[in-house]
Amino acid sequence: MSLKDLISPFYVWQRAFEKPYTQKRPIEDRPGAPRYRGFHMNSEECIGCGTCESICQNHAIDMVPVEGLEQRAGDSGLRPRFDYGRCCWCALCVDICTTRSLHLSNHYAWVTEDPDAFHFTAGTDAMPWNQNSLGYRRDDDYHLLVHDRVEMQALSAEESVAGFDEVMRGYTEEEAVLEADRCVECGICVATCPAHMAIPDYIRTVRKGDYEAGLRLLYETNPFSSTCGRICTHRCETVCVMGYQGDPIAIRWLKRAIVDRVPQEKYREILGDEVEENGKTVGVIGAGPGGMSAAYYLRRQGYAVTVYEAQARAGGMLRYGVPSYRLPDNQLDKDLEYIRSLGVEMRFNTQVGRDIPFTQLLDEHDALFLAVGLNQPSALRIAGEEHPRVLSGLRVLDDVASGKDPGVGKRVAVIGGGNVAMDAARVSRRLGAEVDVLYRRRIEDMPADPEEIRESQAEGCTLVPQAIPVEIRNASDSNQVTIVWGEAEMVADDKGGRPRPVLQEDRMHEETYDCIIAAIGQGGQIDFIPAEFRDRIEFKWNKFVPGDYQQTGLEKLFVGGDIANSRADAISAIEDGHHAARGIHRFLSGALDG
Amino acid sequence: MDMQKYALGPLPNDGLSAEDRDLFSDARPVPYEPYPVAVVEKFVNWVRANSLWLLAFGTGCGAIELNPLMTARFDAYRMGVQMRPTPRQSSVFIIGGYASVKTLKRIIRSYEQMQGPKFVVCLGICPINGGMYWDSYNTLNKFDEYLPVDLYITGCMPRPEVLMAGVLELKKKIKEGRADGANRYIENFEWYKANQKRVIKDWNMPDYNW
Amino acid sequence: MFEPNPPIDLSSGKYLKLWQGPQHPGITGNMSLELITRGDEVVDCKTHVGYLHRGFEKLMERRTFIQNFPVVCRIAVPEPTFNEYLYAAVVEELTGIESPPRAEWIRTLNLELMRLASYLMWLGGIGAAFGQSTVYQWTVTHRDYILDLFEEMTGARIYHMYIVPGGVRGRLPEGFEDRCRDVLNRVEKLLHDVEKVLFNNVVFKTRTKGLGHIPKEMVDPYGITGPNQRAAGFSRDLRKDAPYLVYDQLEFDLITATESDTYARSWVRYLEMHEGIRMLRQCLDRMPQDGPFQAKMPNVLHWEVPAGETYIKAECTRGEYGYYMVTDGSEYLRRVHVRGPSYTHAIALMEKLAVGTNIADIAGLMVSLHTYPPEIER
Amino acid sequence: MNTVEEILDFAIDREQQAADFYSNLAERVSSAWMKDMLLGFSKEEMRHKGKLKSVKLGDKLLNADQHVQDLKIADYTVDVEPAEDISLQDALIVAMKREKAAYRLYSDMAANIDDPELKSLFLGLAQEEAKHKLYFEVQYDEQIMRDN
Repeated sequence: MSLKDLISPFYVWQRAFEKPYTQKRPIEDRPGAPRYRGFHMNSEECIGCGTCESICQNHAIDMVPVEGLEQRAGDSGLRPRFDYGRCCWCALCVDICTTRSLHLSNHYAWVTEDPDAFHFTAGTDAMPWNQNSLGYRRDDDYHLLVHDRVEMQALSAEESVAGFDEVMRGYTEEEAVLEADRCVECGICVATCPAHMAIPDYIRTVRKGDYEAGLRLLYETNPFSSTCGRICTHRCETVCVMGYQGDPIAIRWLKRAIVDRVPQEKYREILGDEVEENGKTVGVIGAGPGGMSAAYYLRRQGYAVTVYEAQARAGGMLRYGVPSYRLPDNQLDKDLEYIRSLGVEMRFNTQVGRDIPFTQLLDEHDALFLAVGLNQPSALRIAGEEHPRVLSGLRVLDDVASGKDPGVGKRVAVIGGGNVAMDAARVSRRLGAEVDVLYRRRIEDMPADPEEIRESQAEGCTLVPQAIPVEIRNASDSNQVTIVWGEAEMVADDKGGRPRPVLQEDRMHEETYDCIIAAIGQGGQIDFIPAEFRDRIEFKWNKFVPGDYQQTGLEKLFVGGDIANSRADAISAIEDGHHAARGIHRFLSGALDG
Repeated sequence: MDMQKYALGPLPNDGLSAEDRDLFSDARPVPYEPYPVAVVEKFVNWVRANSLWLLAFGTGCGAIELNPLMTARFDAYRMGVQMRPTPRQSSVFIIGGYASVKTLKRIIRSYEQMQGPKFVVCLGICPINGGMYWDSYNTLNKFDEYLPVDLYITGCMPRPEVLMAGVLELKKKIKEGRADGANRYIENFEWYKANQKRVIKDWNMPDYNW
Repeated sequence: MFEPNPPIDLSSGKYLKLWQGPQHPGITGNMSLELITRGDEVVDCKTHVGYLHRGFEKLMERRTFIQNFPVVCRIAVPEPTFNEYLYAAVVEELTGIESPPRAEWIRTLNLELMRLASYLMWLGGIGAAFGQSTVYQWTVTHRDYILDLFEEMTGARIYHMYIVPGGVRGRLPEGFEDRCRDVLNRVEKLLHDVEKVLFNNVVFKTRTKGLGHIPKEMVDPYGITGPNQRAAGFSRDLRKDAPYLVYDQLEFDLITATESDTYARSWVRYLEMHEGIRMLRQCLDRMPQDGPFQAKMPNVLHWEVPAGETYIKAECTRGEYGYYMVTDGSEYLRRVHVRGPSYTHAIALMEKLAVGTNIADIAGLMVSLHTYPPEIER
Repeated sequence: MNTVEEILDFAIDREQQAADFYSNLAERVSSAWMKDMLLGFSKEEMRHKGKLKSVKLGDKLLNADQHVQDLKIADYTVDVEPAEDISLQDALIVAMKREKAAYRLYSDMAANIDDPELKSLFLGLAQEEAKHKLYFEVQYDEQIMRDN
């Protein structure tokens, strides 16, 4: 023991003269740091995907329905409800939030005597910290999800325009797994898919490499998987939650990834081909996606199904309207072959009304499903349209599909902005023509799929927006045709419809082409339905208005596809067919009121 | 008050061996009765609220924030709070987060040894609804099934500031005469005991630790 | 040394059995010691744990890899960051993900800050255990200043949940370096004061010198690591011997002592705090200011870690801290084992060291081993 | 036609004629869905008639200088004959053109009259017809030119 050891401790007194450590008013003076992980807040961007719920290891988050939310596409109507008897403020929910709507405030004080009081729905319940502007947010450079899509190998524009080879080459197995891995399995897409396919589930099978299970899942809701894996309008991807901060999951390509890996020969083995006949017969009018989908699900339930098709081959618009660089024939056949292999009887070249009367079908079958589609191109109805060099887009595609040369010439004007117009333009490019696409509205108003527009531009089609054709004239060369078109100004629609183009008569143009392809839209044809049934069937404009389960007022008649819905795409037709098959089954087993 | 209810006879002390049984009291606890004159009771409550002695028993990870709370920076002493080493001298039992089954036995023992008026404050999420360890086989999810809780402070960890807010809230509650957890315990004694014995398999202590 | 303590006949009436803890202010954390005493001398000691057992290793088997990262930090309450780092390192090792250099620097800064905070709390503990409560008041407050830094950097005071597999969760906030330097200066100044008040204190010296002597030959058989080991004359430190993160780029000295008693262990830790401050200053000066702080990650929601097993260790405040993990290629780990130094120090070693000491010194002896009961039991 | 009464009666009569035109055509058409639609057009004209009747009883007519959007679709479509096998597209063209003709008629009448009160009445009627034309033009835009 030294003297120093005795004296040294008294040094403690020196600190007595320093500023005290004590916080005067700690609760008021010490708010949480700007990055503090305090209580939860949720902004309006939340779409209730529930990813926060699935990552929470404490089950502190429940997705609950909230009253009075604005109805939005891709919004589940659920919001996260927090249990502060569970939450550990790890903020994984914030990091994973697909819309970045969820974040934390820097508020941290909540004291009460009731253990059941620590529950609230973030964003909709009034909480004292809702106005806090500080608190934890996900850093921009920090990700728990993969935001960039795995791009698919594709032909270059030069390669693709040189022929009718399929442009998109499909994912390799590795690419498919990587892309499938991005899915958060929220299921928002399922509600938006017209066929309500089990999207997260089949994506999971891709991730696991279990393509057979994937195929079985696909066929639960969609017997055109190979087709839809290529040309589906993929409404699912427009609402995909991964699209809020990056690219949506390539759901369509992942579907294709499954079917591309299952050879045709294995379909019957994987999906089964057992059918237990139930002795009832159903007629299907139209062998397009709607009709064949109904035929598939009816056949599965044991009905004897006969399909009546006016054309020589099945597939409808998929065969005659979609060019083979988007959907090769053999892929469509893959889908159709399996359906036919279950014992569906096909009557080709049989147009109802011409070759066989409608009433006969009605008598012969226990129920009928009608899905004849829209195959009548709308006329331009402007002066001079009867010119022989004015072709319809559907006819051009039909010719190409049947191996004929539509004879479009070297310089082509396509009128329209839908998928048919894009197909006609791209087909014409492949036939060696220079193509101008005249469209009445702006490019962003085009109803064609965005990638169709993008690819047609890449392939060298010139898009001329806001161009309204007003007259067609003879050109000096009789093999040519001249079109007069005027520029358009867009005016807003007061009633909330899409903006309308208005012709500017002082800005007219004249141009001569080898041919003009009109693809402004199409209508249907159901004149074969005798007048006596008309009053029992409901129509709006030129479409059927079906009731529950696609049933019409004529009890035995079920309708679907483009002629009965406003969406006019393959996947909607497929769902109509599936839905009608369920309806017919209920009807014929007495469960559906007539 | 209906004393009939508490005249159920001596505690059975089933868990003790025959020779040990003589060593422990088998008396039942009796609820606290407020002073008949309201003003007096109010005054007494005011006194109680301003002298809260915490039992120094770090039952779970919540104890980590009690160190700053009781030291210079946050200095809860100025609010009339101080740590005591033994339950006999303490009036506030802080359940610092999760309570495991083994600790629960000691918690019950310590709580019952505390002299009234006594209060229980739960820190953190675990005693509220299981929190981080909601699926653990060894921790309790809802603590109020085992002991009466007067106040909950959520957070993981709750900051010392919230603990201070909790102390203020507890004081308020005591002054208003609403902090009646101890009475709740005695009034629902059989229910609490049944719950406690459900999880504590080796019950080898008296039914009430006087 | 390896024989069990001699049996004691309690019925002889010469001995008294005393339970220290779990409810006892002199006990670190929630554990208890069963002491047999003769007079005020401890003749036998048994340690009892299990009061804080939550079954972490089992809980982790039920959670996905990302969900485990908030769980692990709660294993060692006063020192969560080492768990975060080790868990991240184990997962990175098994998946082959490499965290970017900037993240490595931030992690090192984080770990060293944690070490400093943990030591400050311990310094308060050793002071309080020997009656120097003023030191406790000072150090806990200064630890709080470090917690302020953590709050600013990570968003939380205690459970930071900041070191995530693949990197860290965010960049350092604006002006953090300056505030950090300021706190380091304050801590350094405090340490000099503590040296005068505690380490030169005749009471402290008298009571701690010779208390709880760990013979050199006991170190390896008992698995003693960290400062306890270095105080016994071994110059072993994983930061030097098997460098991880950026420790091979930092300059620091290994602190050793030979006396191996409570005072030596305290003094080693005291000097290590100075080394820590030195390392922290280097981190602040040399840390890269840009670049990514997170590796490219897969979708963590269904993150499958390839089958494998690995053991990764790091030098935590108390010694070697290790994670052993086995994976089977699924979204869940197959088995994890957390090896904490408190286990060996607080159970077997304590039972040996307590024999022959005074009851009053038991608390100080325990603190001098620097153990955390939540880490013993997990 | 020199009084407000007379003019309104004339207009009411014209709406009735239009309604009759559509319902007659509906009787003749063969297409299943055209019948429903033409009856719908007829009903629409009867609604217009009802509106004019209430104007006669004191309701306000459309303000003469209110702007009604002209999409100019009717201007450039060819004339079609209302035949038995009329299509939806042609039926809409017929309807647009009829409304356009009515609009012209009232506008011309307004141009040839000096009485400011009657002039504004004619202009108001013209605006009504312009609105009807817009309705059919919008339908044509939506139903027929979906892709254009």
